[in-house]
Amino acid sequence: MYNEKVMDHFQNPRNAGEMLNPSGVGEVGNMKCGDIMKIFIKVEEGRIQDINFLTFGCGAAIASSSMLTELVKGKTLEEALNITNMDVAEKLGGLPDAKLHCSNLAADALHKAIENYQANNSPV
Amino acid sequence: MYNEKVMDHFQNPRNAGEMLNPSGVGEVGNMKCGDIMKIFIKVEEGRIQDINFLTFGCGAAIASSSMLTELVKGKTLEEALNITNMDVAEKLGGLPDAKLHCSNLAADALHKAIENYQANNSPV
Amino acid sequence: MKRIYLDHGATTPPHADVIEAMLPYFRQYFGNPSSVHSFGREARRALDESREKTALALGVKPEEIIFTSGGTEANNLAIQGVVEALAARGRHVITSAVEHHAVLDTVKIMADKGCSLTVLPVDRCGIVDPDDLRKAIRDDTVLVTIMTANNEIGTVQPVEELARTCRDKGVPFHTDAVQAIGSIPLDLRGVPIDLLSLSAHKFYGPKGIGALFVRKGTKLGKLMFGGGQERKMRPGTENIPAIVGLAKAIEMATKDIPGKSAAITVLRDRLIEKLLNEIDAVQLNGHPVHRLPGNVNISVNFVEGEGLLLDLDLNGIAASSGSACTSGSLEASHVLMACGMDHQTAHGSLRLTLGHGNTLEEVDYTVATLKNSVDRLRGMSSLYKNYRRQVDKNHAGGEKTCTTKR
Amino acid sequence: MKRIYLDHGATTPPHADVIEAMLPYFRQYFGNPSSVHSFGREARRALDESREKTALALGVKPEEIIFTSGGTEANNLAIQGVVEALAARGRHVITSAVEHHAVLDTVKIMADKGCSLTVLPVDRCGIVDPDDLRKAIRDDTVLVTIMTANNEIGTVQPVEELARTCRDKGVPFHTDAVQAIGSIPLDLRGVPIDLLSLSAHKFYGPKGIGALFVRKGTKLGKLMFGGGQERKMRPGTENIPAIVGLAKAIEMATKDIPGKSAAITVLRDRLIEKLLNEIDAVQLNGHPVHRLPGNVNISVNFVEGEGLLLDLDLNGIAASSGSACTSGSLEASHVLMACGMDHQTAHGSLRLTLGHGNTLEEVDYTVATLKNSVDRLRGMSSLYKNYRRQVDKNHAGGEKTCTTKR
Ligand SMILES: Cc1ncc(COP(=O)(O)O)c(C=O)c1O
Ligand SMILES: Cc1ncc(COP(=O)(O)O)c(C=O)c1O
Repeated sequence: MYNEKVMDHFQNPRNAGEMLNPSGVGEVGNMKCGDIMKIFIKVEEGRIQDINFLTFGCGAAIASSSMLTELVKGKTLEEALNITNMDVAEKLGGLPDAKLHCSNLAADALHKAIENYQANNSPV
Repeated sequence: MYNEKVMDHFQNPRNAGEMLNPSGVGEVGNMKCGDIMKIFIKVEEGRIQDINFLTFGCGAAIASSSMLTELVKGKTLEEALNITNMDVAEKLGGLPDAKLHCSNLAADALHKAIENYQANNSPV
Repeated sequence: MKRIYLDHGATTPPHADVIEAMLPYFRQYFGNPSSVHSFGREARRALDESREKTALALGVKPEEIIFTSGGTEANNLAIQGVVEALAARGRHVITSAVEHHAVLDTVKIMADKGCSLTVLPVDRCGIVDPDDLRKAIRDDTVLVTIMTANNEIGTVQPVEELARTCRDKGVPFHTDAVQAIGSIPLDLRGVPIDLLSLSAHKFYGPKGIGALFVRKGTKLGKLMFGGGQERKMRPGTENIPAIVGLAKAIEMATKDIPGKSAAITVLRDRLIEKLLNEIDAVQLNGHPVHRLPGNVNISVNFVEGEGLLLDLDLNGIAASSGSACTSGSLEASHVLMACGMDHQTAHGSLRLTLGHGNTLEEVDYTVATLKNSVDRLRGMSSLYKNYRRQVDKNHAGGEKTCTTKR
Repeated sequence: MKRIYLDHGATTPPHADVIEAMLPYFRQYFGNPSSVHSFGREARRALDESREKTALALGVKPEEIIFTSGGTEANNLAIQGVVEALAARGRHVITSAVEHHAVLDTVKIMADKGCSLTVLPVDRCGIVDPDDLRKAIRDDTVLVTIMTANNEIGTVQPVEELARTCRDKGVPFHTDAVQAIGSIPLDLRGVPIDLLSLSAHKFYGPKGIGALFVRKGTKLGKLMFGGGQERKMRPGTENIPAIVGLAKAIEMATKDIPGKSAAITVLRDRLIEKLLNEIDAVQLNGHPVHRLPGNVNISVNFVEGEGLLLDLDLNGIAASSGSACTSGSLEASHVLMACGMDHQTAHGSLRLTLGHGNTLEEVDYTVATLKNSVDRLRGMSSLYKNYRRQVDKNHAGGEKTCTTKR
């Protein structure tokens, strides 16, 4: 069903876990689909210095979360905002059609985390 | 499909062939069904001294013609008239259902042959 | 890596004796039973004998068996066939909320085409209440179709009572017994079931062959038209090797069901006990008692079932989440939802279905493997983190099995 | 007694390589392709590869193949499916008078349910005239279904011309190619056939498995409802061993058709020649040239076909009279009647269908055996006596083959 790269990220997820005192947090998904992703970022000097995820979801959801964190670490916020769900799927070498819709939302969660960070740090 | 007795009569039909100068002849069947039976009888002193058949038809038609001739030989006309198609089928140890309707008409042909004989020999 | 097959609900390995019985019909005895010659007669004899064996195993008459291409066709033939045959009498059909898609989708299509449809609810354990059925039957009811045993949660329905209710009201009763054959004793002599579907690959027979039992006198239309095979009810050259395989398999499967079922129940109950005791926040789905001897279905809270499946598979263990047939879809199982489960819990469901080849060691290895997987996946799950915070505060703990009247 | 199989039109012995290819899928690889685990993936791979092989053999795309339980189901799915899908556009269906019952009975049922039906005639050789088709197509025509090659008399239709006629008018064209696969080359890349039925047991594959080719864009309804298998068009657990067998068989059957067909044609033509020359009052049925390489169909005047069959069988030779599938009925073949034959001649029909295993010796032995049987049966036949009397008077002699424009 999944290719080797996806299985690698599923088996050895990068940056899984909770982050204490994140700069921003984003969560997407809904229970009906059965996929919920939460992304934590630590931002320093306009760059994503650290990133973590917590995901309730299928293999594709976990692998795409993991792949996203790897893609994003060290990038500027602007660069990070340009990353799409499709980029993540592509980097994984593709996902089954049925999984593209529901389980491939990690980039959305990241964008929410960045928005959250920006909202927290916007001049009042 | 057929039992051994039927197959025996099909393979070794008794009294097959044409009869020269018969006392009576009867024919039944139709081409649509694909079965046509012709019975020839030689009657002497009220008894069927000899009997022959010619049959165009399936295995059941040939076997029942053959069995009928065996049943009838030597019988009085009255006895012969009592023989039914079902008697013939029974003596053969049974025939497939599909064959009972169309191919098991030898007794009918016999009855026609007797009628034919009686018509020929009725007082004018 | 040694592999462990715990997905007997999806399909079973054909028994060696079944394969052995089929082989001559691929090789020497390849004739078409409609042919009058010796090759045809050999095939015809095999067909007749197989029909007799199958009928004997069910306690019915040979002429009441129609061979089909599987359980799906049997269900479709029963439902579409009865609805068509009785169209003049009425158009109301009754089914349950936990049927297999081969029944549920078919009755829904019948509804689209003008039937009215009642879908009976089930209790939290998946049981249909015969009282509900009694109340639902109307003057224009032409068919009741309720499965014998559920493919996902293993719940066994009170079919005998359901069948009697229908017979009392003169309504034909069909049951999808695809999961039940070989697991629970069924003697149709005493039970007023009018139509029953079965599929050989669920009881150690070959795929692509099934049967519909149709009690004498039951009116039935057809799905397909053509030759005169199966007493004109199901045309097409008969699949002789598979039919021989089905007959051999059902003969074996229905021999000493209590003995074989007891052996599997031991494994099942150990598996259930260990899962519930050794893993946090796990619950058993389906009925604790009225359940198929080989079926274990649990919800592992706060993780999604597919992740568990993948981890198990990486360790050589074959399991399923919901029905294998529906695993292409992303929606939570309609069966679990019908039992009143929330989406989260339904998504965490895992089905382990035991068969004759499984051992105690396999059960223990599976529990250990699953425990590791659950730990790993919960470590990544936001839902579990929230739950632990709650539990640590409140010492909360849910029910481990469903509650039911029966 | 050595047996001689001359009934390849009824069914063929599965090739040893086909059986070999299937066996692992009964034994090791028994999984359900819908399962996500390794057993399921093995089955899925076999399914995907088999679909690719089958598509390749026909020159089509894998996603245009729907596996079915045989030719009958494929024909039913095509006809019922298109009629349902295009109900809004019209309800006129066109077929020919010489179709197999799986087509003829199905279109007749469609007619009973409100379709209007045109049954095209055939000439004395069994050929449909494309001009007749052109004239029969109306604005409300939704389907034309005409077989590629006839199962009884072996006549091969001008399918390419028929298909083009339909394409020109925008009407879907279905062909029952059950008898044609492996006997005549068919590359669907160049021929505008929209739907095509096939059945594995007619080309040295297993029984109980077939396929419907459905060209992309063709609208099709369903016969059965249930799981999502076969892109939702044909639910039910896939019959993996049989599908693997079908794929292997079609791969082998479509390799070097000209070469294999030439070899069989040699036997066929010798058989025809000897029969016509050595037996009195025999005629060839079907087209002398546009005919399946293995098909011989003769009418032996003044005897009934079953008697010949029985005599041949007693001598170890398996043949058929009309189609094996219709041999349960007592009526003369609708195919021979459609060719303008009278009842008597139709009842005397005998079909000998050659296959890869047959030899020249077998052909010669068959002719000799048949000659004895004909003599014996004619000795008992009143019709023959009459005929001889006529002939002896008139030196009459009928045509030995049909005449045709083509
Ligand atoms: C309860 C039930 N009914 C019907 C079916 C369909 O059977 P088949 O796949 O043999 O068509 C299945 C299995 O998939 C089942 O579990
Ligand atoms: C021309 C033709 N169509 C359809 C069929 C039906 O195929 P099956 O018996 O595989 O369903 C046959 C064979 O019986 C046939 O010869």
